[in-house]
Amino acid sequence: MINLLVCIIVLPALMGIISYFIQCNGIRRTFWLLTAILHFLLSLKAALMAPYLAPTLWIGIDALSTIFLPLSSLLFLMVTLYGIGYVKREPVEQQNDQEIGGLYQNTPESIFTGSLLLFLSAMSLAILSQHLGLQWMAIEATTLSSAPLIYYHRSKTSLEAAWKYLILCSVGIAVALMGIFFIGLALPRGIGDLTLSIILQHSGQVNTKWMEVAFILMLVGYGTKMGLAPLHNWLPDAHSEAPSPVSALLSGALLNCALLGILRIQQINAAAGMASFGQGLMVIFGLLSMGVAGIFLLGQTDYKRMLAYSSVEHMGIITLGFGIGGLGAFGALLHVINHSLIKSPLFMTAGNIHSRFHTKSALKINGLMKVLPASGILWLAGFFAIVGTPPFGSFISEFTILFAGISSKLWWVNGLFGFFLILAFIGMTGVFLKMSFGKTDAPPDKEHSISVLPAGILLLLALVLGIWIPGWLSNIINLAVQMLGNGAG
Amino acid sequence: MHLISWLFPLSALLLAPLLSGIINRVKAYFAGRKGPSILQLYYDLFKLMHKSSVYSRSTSLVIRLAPAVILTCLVLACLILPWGGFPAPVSFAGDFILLIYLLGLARFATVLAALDTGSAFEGMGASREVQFSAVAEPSLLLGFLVLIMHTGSLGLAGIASGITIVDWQIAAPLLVLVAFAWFFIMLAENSRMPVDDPNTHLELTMIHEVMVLDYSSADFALIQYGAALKLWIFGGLLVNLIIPVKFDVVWLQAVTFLGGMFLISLLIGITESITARLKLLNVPKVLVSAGAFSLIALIIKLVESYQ
Amino acid sequence: MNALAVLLILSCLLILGSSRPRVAIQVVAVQGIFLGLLPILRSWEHLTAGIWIVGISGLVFKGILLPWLMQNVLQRTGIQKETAPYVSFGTSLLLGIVLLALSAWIAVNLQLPADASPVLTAMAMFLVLVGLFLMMSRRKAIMQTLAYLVMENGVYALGVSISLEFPYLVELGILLDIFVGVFLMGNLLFHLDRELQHTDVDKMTELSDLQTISSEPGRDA
Amino acid sequence: MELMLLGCLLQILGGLIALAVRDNNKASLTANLSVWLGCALAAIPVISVLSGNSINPVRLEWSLTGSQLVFGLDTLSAFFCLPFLVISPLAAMYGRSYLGNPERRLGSHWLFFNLLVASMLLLLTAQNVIMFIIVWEVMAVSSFFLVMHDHEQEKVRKAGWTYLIATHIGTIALLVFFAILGSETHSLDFGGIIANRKMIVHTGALFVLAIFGFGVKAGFFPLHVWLPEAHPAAPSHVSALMSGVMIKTGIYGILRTITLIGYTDAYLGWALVIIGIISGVTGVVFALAQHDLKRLLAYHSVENIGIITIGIGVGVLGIAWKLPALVFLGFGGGLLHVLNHALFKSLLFLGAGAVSHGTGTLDIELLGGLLKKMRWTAWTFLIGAAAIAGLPPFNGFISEFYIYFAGISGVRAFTPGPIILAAFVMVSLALIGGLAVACFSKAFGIVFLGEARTTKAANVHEADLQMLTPMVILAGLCVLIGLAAPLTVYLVKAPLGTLAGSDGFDFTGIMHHTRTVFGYVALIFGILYIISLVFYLIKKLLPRANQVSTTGTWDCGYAAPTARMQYTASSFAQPLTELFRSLLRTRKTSSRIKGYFPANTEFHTETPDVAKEGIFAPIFRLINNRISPLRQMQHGNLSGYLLYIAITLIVLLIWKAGF
Repeated sequence: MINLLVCIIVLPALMGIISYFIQCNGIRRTFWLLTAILHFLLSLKAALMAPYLAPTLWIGIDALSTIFLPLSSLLFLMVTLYGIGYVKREPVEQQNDQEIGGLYQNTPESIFTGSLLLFLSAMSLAILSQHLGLQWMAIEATTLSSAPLIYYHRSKTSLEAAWKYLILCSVGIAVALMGIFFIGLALPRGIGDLTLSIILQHSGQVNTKWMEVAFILMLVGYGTKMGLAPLHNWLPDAHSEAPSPVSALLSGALLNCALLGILRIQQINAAAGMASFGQGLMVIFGLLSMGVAGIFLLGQTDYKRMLAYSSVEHMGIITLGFGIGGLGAFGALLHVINHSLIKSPLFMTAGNIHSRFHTKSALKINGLMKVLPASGILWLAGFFAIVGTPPFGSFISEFTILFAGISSKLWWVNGLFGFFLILAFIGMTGVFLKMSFGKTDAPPDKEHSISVLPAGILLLLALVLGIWIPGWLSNIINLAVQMLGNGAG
Repeated sequence: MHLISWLFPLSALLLAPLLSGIINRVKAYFAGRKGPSILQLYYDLFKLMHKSSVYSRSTSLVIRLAPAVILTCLVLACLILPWGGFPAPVSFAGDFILLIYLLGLARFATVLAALDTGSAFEGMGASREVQFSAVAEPSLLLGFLVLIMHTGSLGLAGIASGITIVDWQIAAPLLVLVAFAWFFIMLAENSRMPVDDPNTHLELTMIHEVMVLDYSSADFALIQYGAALKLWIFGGLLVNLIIPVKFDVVWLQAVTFLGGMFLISLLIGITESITARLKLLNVPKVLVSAGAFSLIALIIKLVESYQ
Repeated sequence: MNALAVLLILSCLLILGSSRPRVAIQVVAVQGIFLGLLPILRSWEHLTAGIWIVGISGLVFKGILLPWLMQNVLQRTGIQKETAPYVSFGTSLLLGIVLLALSAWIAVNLQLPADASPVLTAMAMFLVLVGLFLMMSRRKAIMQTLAYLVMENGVYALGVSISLEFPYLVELGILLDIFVGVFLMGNLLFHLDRELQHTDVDKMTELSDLQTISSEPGRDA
Repeated sequence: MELMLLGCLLQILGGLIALAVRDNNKASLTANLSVWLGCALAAIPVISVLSGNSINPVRLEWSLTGSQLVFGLDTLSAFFCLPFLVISPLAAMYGRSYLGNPERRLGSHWLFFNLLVASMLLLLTAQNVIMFIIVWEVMAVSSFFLVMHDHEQEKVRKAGWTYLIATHIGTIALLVFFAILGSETHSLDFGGIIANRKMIVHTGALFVLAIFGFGVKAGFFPLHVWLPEAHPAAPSHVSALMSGVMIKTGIYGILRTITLIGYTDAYLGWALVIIGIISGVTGVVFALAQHDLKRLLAYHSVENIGIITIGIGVGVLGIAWKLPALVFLGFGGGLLHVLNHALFKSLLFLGAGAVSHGTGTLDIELLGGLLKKMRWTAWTFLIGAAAIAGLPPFNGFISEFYIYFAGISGVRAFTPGPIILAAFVMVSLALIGGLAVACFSKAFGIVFLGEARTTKAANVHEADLQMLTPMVILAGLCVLIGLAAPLTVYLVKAPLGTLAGSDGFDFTGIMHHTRTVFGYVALIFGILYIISLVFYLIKKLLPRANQVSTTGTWDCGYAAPTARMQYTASSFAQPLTELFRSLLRTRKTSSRIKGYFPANTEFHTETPDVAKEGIFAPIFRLINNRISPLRQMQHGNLSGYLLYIAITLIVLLIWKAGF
């Protein structure tokens, strides 16, 4: 069955390369859509067969990947649906951006589509790889394939964002590579293999000190990519400058890949009996990220940046959940899903808003509910979802993390957790309410169903997750939590 | 016994207008005048009953209904008021709260009727009325609390019969404090000097009188009569407190009580003659002081019971 | 081998003290060649085909392809020299010495196993630190790319020094990643030059939250 | 029980249909019908529980909590259902006519309205922590959307913002509260929590969180800041529902907490009494200073919540001191006031709605003389005003009497605690009562009596039948409860079984006693109606009763009086607001008078909320000032960002790995 997994990785890569050379927009878009659908189906199949797929040398699907793979694939499919409409709307010729005050011209669609498919391939590889080196490679590949996507608009600011993204993530990833070397160092002599299963086999005999160094290096390295404060600085720039479908993917899928990198080493840590070392650091980074996000969410007026900071916040929540461990890890994995299901539609909706108003400043937007009724509803629903209002799934996951924290008697952590949630909430409320309501003279727009439907589907899923968590899902999450060690930090 | 207890409210209804007559005579005496007849208010009421009504164009049904409501409240309050050792026709635990709230309803009706005329003067009077009563009520209730603690009874009947000469011997300071507080509240609630001058002629300085400027004929009669009843009720409360002599014999008790009422009207007359009007701004302070008297009594009582 | 390490260290100092990107590219090329030789030299006694592949591919990528790429970018953009770095060249050199001492201390402190070379480790650490430092202290975007290369060289050297070998596929993948990364950086550099008429990193501060945050949160809701 | 859930489902369904229906009239009608029908269905189990039957809870398997989802009704929740079931249909009926048929579609409004009603009912039946919070938030969000109905006005948006943030902060406190509760008892079911309540360690922290979290919704001072913003902003029937009913869920939450955790000691009771007194007094004082009719009413909600809380505090103290009279009368008064306040506050808000519907303004100073044209609105409003001021012969007096009575009935225990309590309760209630009379004299007097101050007020029209019917029904209930006072002891007896059932109190004696007392009270009320009528009729029989002449109001001889010269609401309240000026901090703006014959001058007062201006705004400012320097972090310079990475790495390596 290895072929299935290889297909999942290779298919989009091949299609991506082909897409670079297809000149006809229609054919390429069909290609794109077909790939997305196929990839999603294959991922689903892989996920369903996951327990029966024995781990092979480098690629395999375990409980963690079973959670991440279909999620990313689903997001990609939805982004594809949305994105096809998006690129259709985007003009090819050079145009003037009043906000930045400069001319810009979009990247040719073929490069965009190609990079996007390569990006998908890299993400799939990052999720499926069972070898630390291979995973590193894949995560770096996600950076590389997404940099052109961020630079899609080819404006001054998007160039700046792409540059910062590339440099910071490359540095981070280099640090992570050092971390991988240290894992090799920590393993008993003569092993020299960084396949996950082999490391786990020998986890009893690792050198603790080097393992700690390795963990720190990898946490900082992948943490940069994941957007943990204070390493997150590329994130608001990149997410706000990227075209909306890309932002949706970056936030919903890419960050998860980096998170998976950290989880892998935490898995090793746990197997080596050092789970609490990693957890302590994760609690700190989690809170720090939430705090920093809160600082920038309060009073934020750029709605795309606000969404980006919200991603930082939620990555913080997730990291905190893993740091608490046990039930917290359960909540964190659940939150990974919820965050992806909510943040992506928000970015998509932000895209709709931006193409109607041509501004990123919330101060200049009023009465969304009237002007763009469908997007307005999605925007508000997404708001309530992202701040963890029941019955959206994010509430359940946040409550689980809080519950776990309180059960572990981490009073300070919980206090700060609550405080930061409030900070972020206050910050985001201002922007969302300002935009959604109010008086406006702009005439209402009829929206294309393709630009709102994908977001709607994702949000609906998030809503379902708040009311009903299917048994198989909680089983898989439980399995994944066991992989990360049961110890409550 | 049952029938007899109905006699007392009846006598209140009959004798209440007499109080203002006595007060006015005392004041006249102090001023070196002869003064009006003791029955003057009866004459006035009779005369008003036979006049035709004049209503302001601004008014509505409210001002026509108000006198009836006000008088009803006061009549009902009389039904609750005990006469020393004799319980009122209606007496139950916590009845003093109902008494106070009946007075409150009467005040509400008075104030609304005043506002019904749309006159700035009457509005001003109403405003003052609600201000003073809002401060006076807690003080009055604090006094009750002291008496409840002292007598261990939750109803007016128990309180009234519970205060005996012995109590005045052992707990005089407490009772004096409460009595003093109540006396002042009585003056305030009944628009007497030093809070309000019932004989003033300047609308700007009135409280109660300005609220009833627009009444005429029977309405005014009811209002005047109600005012007399209100004075009677407060007087009665005070008499129950300061005349500790309680008899089982009806006529002895009646005489004692009526004597007490006479005494109270003398006291009011004297007070009115020898004091000057307070600045309106100072009235709340004095009312709060009255509350403070009761509070001091309460604290003393608490400390005592703790020993 | 130790001599190689010393040469690498010296090359770093050269980059630290130089203001011209052209010189830096040449030095990086030399570094790449040395690094390609490193694994071959290190396992001279029992050389396998794998090590040959790793060494040669490293040499080709790091010593030839990447510098060529950078040279190309340099020519296309016509960047001349780093004029006013955040940290002056003299101070940079001085700091370089401090960093060297630091990396030596780290290498000693790591309590490496017997088969790892402390000198090589120290050198690798030094390369990484210098790379990081250069990135922070230089204004020209091209210098940052070069610094990134230096840093990657260091990481590579670290891998060699603690005798860690990846499977060839992964090894090649890593090299390819770096290559593509630098290619992209070069590409962006070109765009930078065209769009902004400069490649100064400190002028790229358009994106920050200093303007987008209103001083009174919520008042505008 | 199934009937109740069915009712709720029906309401939600009705809302959804209303959303889908294009025609406003049909949407309103659908929503109305579903609310009525749902409430009627729900009423069956509620009445059954209150009359002493117990109902089997509905248990559903639910994957989320790993446990069952339990919906049940005990006497406490059934009692709270009563006002919900009465007010919701009436508010819906009123709203149908109040909203009319504007250009915009009303579907979403009705969806949220029905959601609010259904979620409130579900909240009362939820016996699982997760379900409780979910419904709690649904309630908050749907009411938020209802508040935002007129979101084109900036005032409304601001109110919505305040409300959303306040309620969310409260929810977070509740999340922490339930998380602690759940983790210490290892159960997320109310039943399980009660069974394991001995394992609770942090009782104090739990109560603080509960009082904070539920207090935000209930509107305890100083957590009430959203109330005076949100209630005026919402359409009147929504204000009625929110103020009359929704804020009571906060009280329900606190009572539920008490039953979940079991009692602690007297501290909780004292805390509640003090909170109640503070809320009560500040609420009414702030109400006095308001010019906006609905804002004034909103502050009265704070006051009445205060009174309810005093009652509950007395009840808790009664349990702590083992005094059944205090328990019965305290809890009974609090609970009855919950019901009563729902009736008269909804009535008043509906009345205010009729005023704003008829005149287009709620500024008291611009109104006047409405009684002449809005006869029904005015008289029902008057009944509501008298009731809320606690005046006989209406229902407000009854519940306040309970609490007074509770206060004094502990006096005979001859220990200092009850006596101090009695003093607290009596003085505060008397003060609140006196001020409330003042406030409603002002509200009713200035709005409905005298002459119309503006053309707006002069051109007023009476509300239509659909708006009047709910008001008349509510007014009728206010009168009825006043007259049926002795029967209320049976009404409040039922929930006491849940609240204090396990403490082995015998309430027979005090119940009998209370019933007797209220028998007298009701008798007096009856007589009051009759004698008033008699007096009124007697006047008609007088010799010259039929000779009536009309003239102008006595004006002290002034030549040209106008309606503008009437006493204003501000002037009316001025002596009292002056008395409390240190609390109110009223802002006065006036233009200086120049010359000997000044022409136009103006004077304006505004009383902002002291909690908002004095507590929350400074906290906000402080936080913002503290963190704004930190925003320099995102300066845009890449070198700096790299430095962060390096520093993070170095710090971690030194700190954790011991380099």
